Amino acid sequence: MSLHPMKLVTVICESVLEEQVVELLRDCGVQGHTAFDVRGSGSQGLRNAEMRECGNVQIEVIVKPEAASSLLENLRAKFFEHFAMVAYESEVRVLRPQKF
Amino acid sequence: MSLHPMKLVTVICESVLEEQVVELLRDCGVQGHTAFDVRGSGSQGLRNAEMRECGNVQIEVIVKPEAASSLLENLRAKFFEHFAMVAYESEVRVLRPQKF
Amino acid sequence: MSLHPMKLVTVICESVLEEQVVELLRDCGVQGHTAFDVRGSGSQGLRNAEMRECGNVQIEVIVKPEAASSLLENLRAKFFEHFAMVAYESEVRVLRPQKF
Amino acid sequence: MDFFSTIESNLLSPAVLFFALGLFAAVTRSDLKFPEALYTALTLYLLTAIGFKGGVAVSEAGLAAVWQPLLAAVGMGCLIPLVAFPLLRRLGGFDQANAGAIAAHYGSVSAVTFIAATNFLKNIAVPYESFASAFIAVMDSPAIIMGVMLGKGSLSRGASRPDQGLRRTLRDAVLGRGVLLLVGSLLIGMLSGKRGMASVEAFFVTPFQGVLALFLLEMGMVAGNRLGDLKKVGPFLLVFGLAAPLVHGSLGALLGTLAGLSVGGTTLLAVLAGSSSYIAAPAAVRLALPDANPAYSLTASLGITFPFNIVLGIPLYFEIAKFLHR
Amino acid sequence: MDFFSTIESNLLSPAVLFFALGLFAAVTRSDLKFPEALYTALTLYLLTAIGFKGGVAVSEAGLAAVWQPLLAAVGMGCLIPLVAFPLLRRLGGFDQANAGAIAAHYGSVSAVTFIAATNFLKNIAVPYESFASAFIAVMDSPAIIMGVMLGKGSLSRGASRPDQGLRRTLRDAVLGRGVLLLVGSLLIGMLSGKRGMASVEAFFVTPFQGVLALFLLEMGMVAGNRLGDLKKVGPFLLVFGLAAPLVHGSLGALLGTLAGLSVGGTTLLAVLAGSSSYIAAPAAVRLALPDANPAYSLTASLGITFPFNIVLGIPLYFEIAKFLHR
Amino acid sequence: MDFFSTIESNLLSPAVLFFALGLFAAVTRSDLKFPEALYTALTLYLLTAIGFKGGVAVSEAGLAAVWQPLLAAVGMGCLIPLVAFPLLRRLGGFDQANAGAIAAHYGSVSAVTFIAATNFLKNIAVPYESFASAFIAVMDSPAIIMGVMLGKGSLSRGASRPDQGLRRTLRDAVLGRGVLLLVGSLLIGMLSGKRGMASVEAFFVTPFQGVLALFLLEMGMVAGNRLGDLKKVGPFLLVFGLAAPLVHGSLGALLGTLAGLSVGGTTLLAVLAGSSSYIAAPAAVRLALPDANPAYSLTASLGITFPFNIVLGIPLYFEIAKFLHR
Ligand SMILES: Nc1ncnc2c1ncn2[C@@H]1O[C@H](COP(=O)(O)O)[C@@H](O)[C@H]1O
Ligand SMILES: Nc1ncnc2c1ncn2[C@@H]1O[C@H](COP(=O)(O)O)[C@@H](O)[C@H]1O
Ligand SMILES: Nc1ncnc2c1ncn2[C@@H]1O[C@H](COP(=O)(O)O)[C@@H](O)[C@H]1O
Ligand code: NA
Ligand code: NA
Ligand code: NA
Repeated sequence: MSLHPMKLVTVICESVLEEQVVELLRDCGVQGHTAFDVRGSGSQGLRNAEMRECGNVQIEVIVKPEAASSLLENLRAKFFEHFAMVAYESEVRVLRPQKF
Repeated sequence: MSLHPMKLVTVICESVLEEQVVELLRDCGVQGHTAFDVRGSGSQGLRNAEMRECGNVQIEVIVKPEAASSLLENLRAKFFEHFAMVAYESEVRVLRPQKF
Repeated sequence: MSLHPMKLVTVICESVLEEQVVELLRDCGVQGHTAFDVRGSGSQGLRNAEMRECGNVQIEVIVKPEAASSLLENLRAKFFEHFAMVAYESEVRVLRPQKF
Repeated sequence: MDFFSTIESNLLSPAVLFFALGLFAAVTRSDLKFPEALYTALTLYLLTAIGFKGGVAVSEAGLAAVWQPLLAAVGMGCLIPLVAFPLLRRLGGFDQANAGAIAAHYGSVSAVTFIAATNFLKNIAVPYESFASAFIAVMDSPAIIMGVMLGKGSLSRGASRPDQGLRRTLRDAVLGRGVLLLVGSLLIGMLSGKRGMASVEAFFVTPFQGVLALFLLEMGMVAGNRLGDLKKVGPFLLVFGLAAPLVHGSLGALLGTLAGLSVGGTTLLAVLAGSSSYIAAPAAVRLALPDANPAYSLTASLGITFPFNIVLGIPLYFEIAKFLHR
Repeated sequence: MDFFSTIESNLLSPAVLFFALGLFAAVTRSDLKFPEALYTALTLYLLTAIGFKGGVAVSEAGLAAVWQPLLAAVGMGCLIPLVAFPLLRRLGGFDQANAGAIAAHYGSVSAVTFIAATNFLKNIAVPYESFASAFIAVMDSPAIIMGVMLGKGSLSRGASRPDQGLRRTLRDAVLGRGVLLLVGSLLIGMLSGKRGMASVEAFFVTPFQGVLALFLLEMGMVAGNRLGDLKKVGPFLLVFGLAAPLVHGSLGALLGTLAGLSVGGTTLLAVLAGSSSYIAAPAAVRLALPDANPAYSLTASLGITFPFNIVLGIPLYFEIAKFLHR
Repeated sequence: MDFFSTIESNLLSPAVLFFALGLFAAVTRSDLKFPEALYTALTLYLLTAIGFKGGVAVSEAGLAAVWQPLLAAVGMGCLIPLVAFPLLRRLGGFDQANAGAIAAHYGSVSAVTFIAATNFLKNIAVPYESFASAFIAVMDSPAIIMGVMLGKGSLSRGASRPDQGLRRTLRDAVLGRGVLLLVGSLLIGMLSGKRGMASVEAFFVTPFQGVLALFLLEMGMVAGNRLGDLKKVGPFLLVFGLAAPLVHGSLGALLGTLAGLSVGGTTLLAVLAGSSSYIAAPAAVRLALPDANPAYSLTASLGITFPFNIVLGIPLYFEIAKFLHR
């Protein structure tokens, strides 16, 4: 069995953005994603999950190493100015690289 | 204080598999795990969390570096053919290595 | 666009500790955090999310590389003796380093 | 009341209208969304309430009056997969696993469709055996076991090799949450009887119709989200999703009549036979027949058969029952 | 009953007291917390129930009796942002986006405040048009669209460049879950009428007051958690959060009187005009006007105007309505 | 009605039967599972409803009639940890922290056991003081504070060093969600009285028994999941979990009789004394006594004492109360 290096891009943003972020992922040619609701704090204050309108969501995507930085760049360009958002990449090693 | 390198193995799969994956982890000698419900999309289409029957779960386990690839191999052998599943490993550094 | 190396510190602990962990983060000068409810097993047995009193929470924080180990050390000193807790760090690369 | 006015009365019930609203929300991609916990809570409530009510009714009617129709219901649960499987294999061209999975879904029943049918009968003032909800509790397990065995070829090939997965299937079919809740609440209803009912009626009975309406809003969204998959599953499954309920429902009506049920009770058994599962079957079948693609069984169940039954099937089964009782 | 005893009766209602308990829990940082799924479930229930009840009432009263007050309500939804926007711009010094966002929130309505007001009227035995809850369903969309257009400058600058975001805003304003649930349930109520009501009354009507009380416990916590932001938003917004409801409410009372509503109905229209949204508006406005800081609109809505209306505003609007009807 | 028929009537109530179903589901490892949000929502509802009902009853009875039994209840809350602690230390061999933690749990009360007891009394037609649910609201805080101080040795060693953690404990004991909801709703009930009750009765009172039954299904599962830990905690805790409720319950019955309560009211105070907490105590104690192993206190509370009380304890306390009132 061999493992293949990939990038995991993680985005934490306001729940209202989930649909738009997923759309952007699709536009960037990403094949899948995983999302879950989180709560958190940051420069824009506390975001507890009580009201969905003010909630946070964490979105994780595995992409080919070369695709990660353009994806992050697109996220930055589209959302960073106006919205609470944190985005980062890290290294992972997957089975079945053809999936991603 | 010293940190010890370990592997974090992440599995994203259908909720109905959670019990079986956790069993397999135990059979592989893994000491603990963490799980949470997620939603996502992939080659098998959208899996929103609305109905538990069609939900997704993310399972994370910290294991000794040398144990990671055999664990992934076992997961692959048992589940990859039939089920929606994504699995990857990454490097982490823990306190208290004896725990894992 | 340039990415900046940071550390992601992950803490998995009993839900009753969330408030205290977040306080400690703030005392260590960390600017933000993300948290979500998880279930899991470990040396202290099964912790399913059914009763909030016995639940688990996962807390993730991005910090400057040099801050990670002192943060972990503080967590260890304050909680490890008495509470179910797992903590580890990993490498990530973020946009906008000034945020963290 | 003639056929069309019964259909109209069905279509204008809050339950069906909320279902339509859910469909609309899904199709227009509104941000309306039920949290998973609410879906689960509503399911829990509905299954518990149905089982309990059925149990109290059984304790009132006495087992003597009940065992025959109950046996007919169990028979239906076994029979339908046997009818559906060869059709799916030969006409539909499905492989063994997928045919077994779909057969298990259609042998199982939809509790929500059943309740919609009891509402329908109440609306048009047709009486029915109140122990009928006990049927729901006994049809799923045999159907799932039958469908899974067909899907695994255990029936045709005989038990040549010791099948380890079968034990798990049996467990899932009997202890899966759907069946456990229904059978458990049924027994609770039988044991605590009228006096038990008096204490919990205001929770399990009085607000029931309203809860169902809210749940159908959610089911409308779930079904609507499945509509996109209709193209993928192909024309055969679409036809099957409309024809199977009619065939199974007619069988159910026949058996119900033979078992001595009233027109109302016969309608309800037909509705159960014609309905297909999306609570008990999916989880059990997914684990037992991993090679079956859940998109087929769920899309047919939720995207075609469920709406069809809610909107048109129920009045049709009633007409069939009336015809057989003439 | 004089002014102070109506206030007292309002303050000692379970709903208002539970709101106070929630405030207390938030301020003392108790570990009391509603799961998000429960918040969403309660919202779903309340909106569906209000819409449905309003719809049944409309079907009873007949459209002829309803269209005029309904038009007045739509007018209010359009008018209030136009009144609030210049105030926020000039006196408050807010930039265009923030002024538009806040204006959209105040043009929209708070369903919970509305119900608290109907309770208040029931308590002091003042009758009102039962179709009044239909108003809620029609005020949010125009207000959100108006506020967003003001915030984007689409109104002043004309449609010089094709605005791609506007389509999304329109969709969010009309298909956002708040409006969809209200309008959808209203239509369901109208279509299924009295007979539909009979079947679901025990869920959507009878326990309603109690559910509201529980929800207000949660709203108290949400509002209490916002109190900390009060310092940040500055004194103008504090004054605005108290003065705007009075101005808008008086406008609403005037229009209601002109549209021929009774004292009770006029009070309710005034309450809607004076209330501000925290369900429909936030999500739609956040996406349409991303430069607006949600802290402003939500803190004013939830931290100032909502508590003010629940505690003092409602009896005040009633006095104004009485005065105008003299 | 003799002893065995009261036991039988208790065992065949829907609440106890649903508890048994939950136990069964856990033991057979069914996939039945309550979402955490539902558990929290049911807890919220039950605590709010109990507090509110108690408050209305207090406002009806007048403080004059209530203060004496209430004082007895507070006394019980302080007394039980003092009784249990030395037993746990000496006979059980527990260290200070664990003994204090368990003592705090047993001094605190189980609201659900209390309600099951009121059902039991209703079933066998024994009247009781309706303000009795006010007792629940006042026993937890003193018991938790007492248990924590014992567990920290603050009582024996005196306040030698300024204990920073104690402030937090006090806060948690008084503002923890369990106590806050109970006391808050009690006050709301007292303030809004009969008129408030009229408006929210259909939510907080009528469906209550049914909600409790559903909650006991969940509690059965939670208790069943704890059964596996029974082996680990050792035989002493098993004996303690059965004997302590009897000792504490008898004490409660004695004090209740002395405080002038009726047989019914005495039974209820005994039930509270004999019951142990799994809502208020765990969280507060976990933070205040981190060295205590929660497996001990929770397994004893949930796995032994709770089922024992639900099934056998309640009729026993009733017999004791009858005996003392002869
Ligand atoms: N340092 C951090 N570590 C982890 N998560 C963070 C951090 N800063 C912000 N976040 C998350 O990102 C969201 C938006 O951040 P912000 O834009 O800074 O308010 C917050 O609500 C948190 O959930
Ligand atoms: N590229 C990806 N990045 C992150 N998560 C993914 C990705 N692809 C699939 N997943 C997750 O894995 C699940 C199963 O994937 P699949 O088998 O491709 O349908 C999906 O529902 C997602 O939650
Ligand atoms: N090896 C592991 N991998 C992932 N999560 C773990 C692991 N061990 C423990 N945990 C998590 O940390 C929590 C506390 O662990 P423990 O203190 O070992 O009981 C558990 O409930 C799990 O959620
Ligand atoms: Na069927
Ligand atoms: Na308004
Ligand atoms: Na006690």
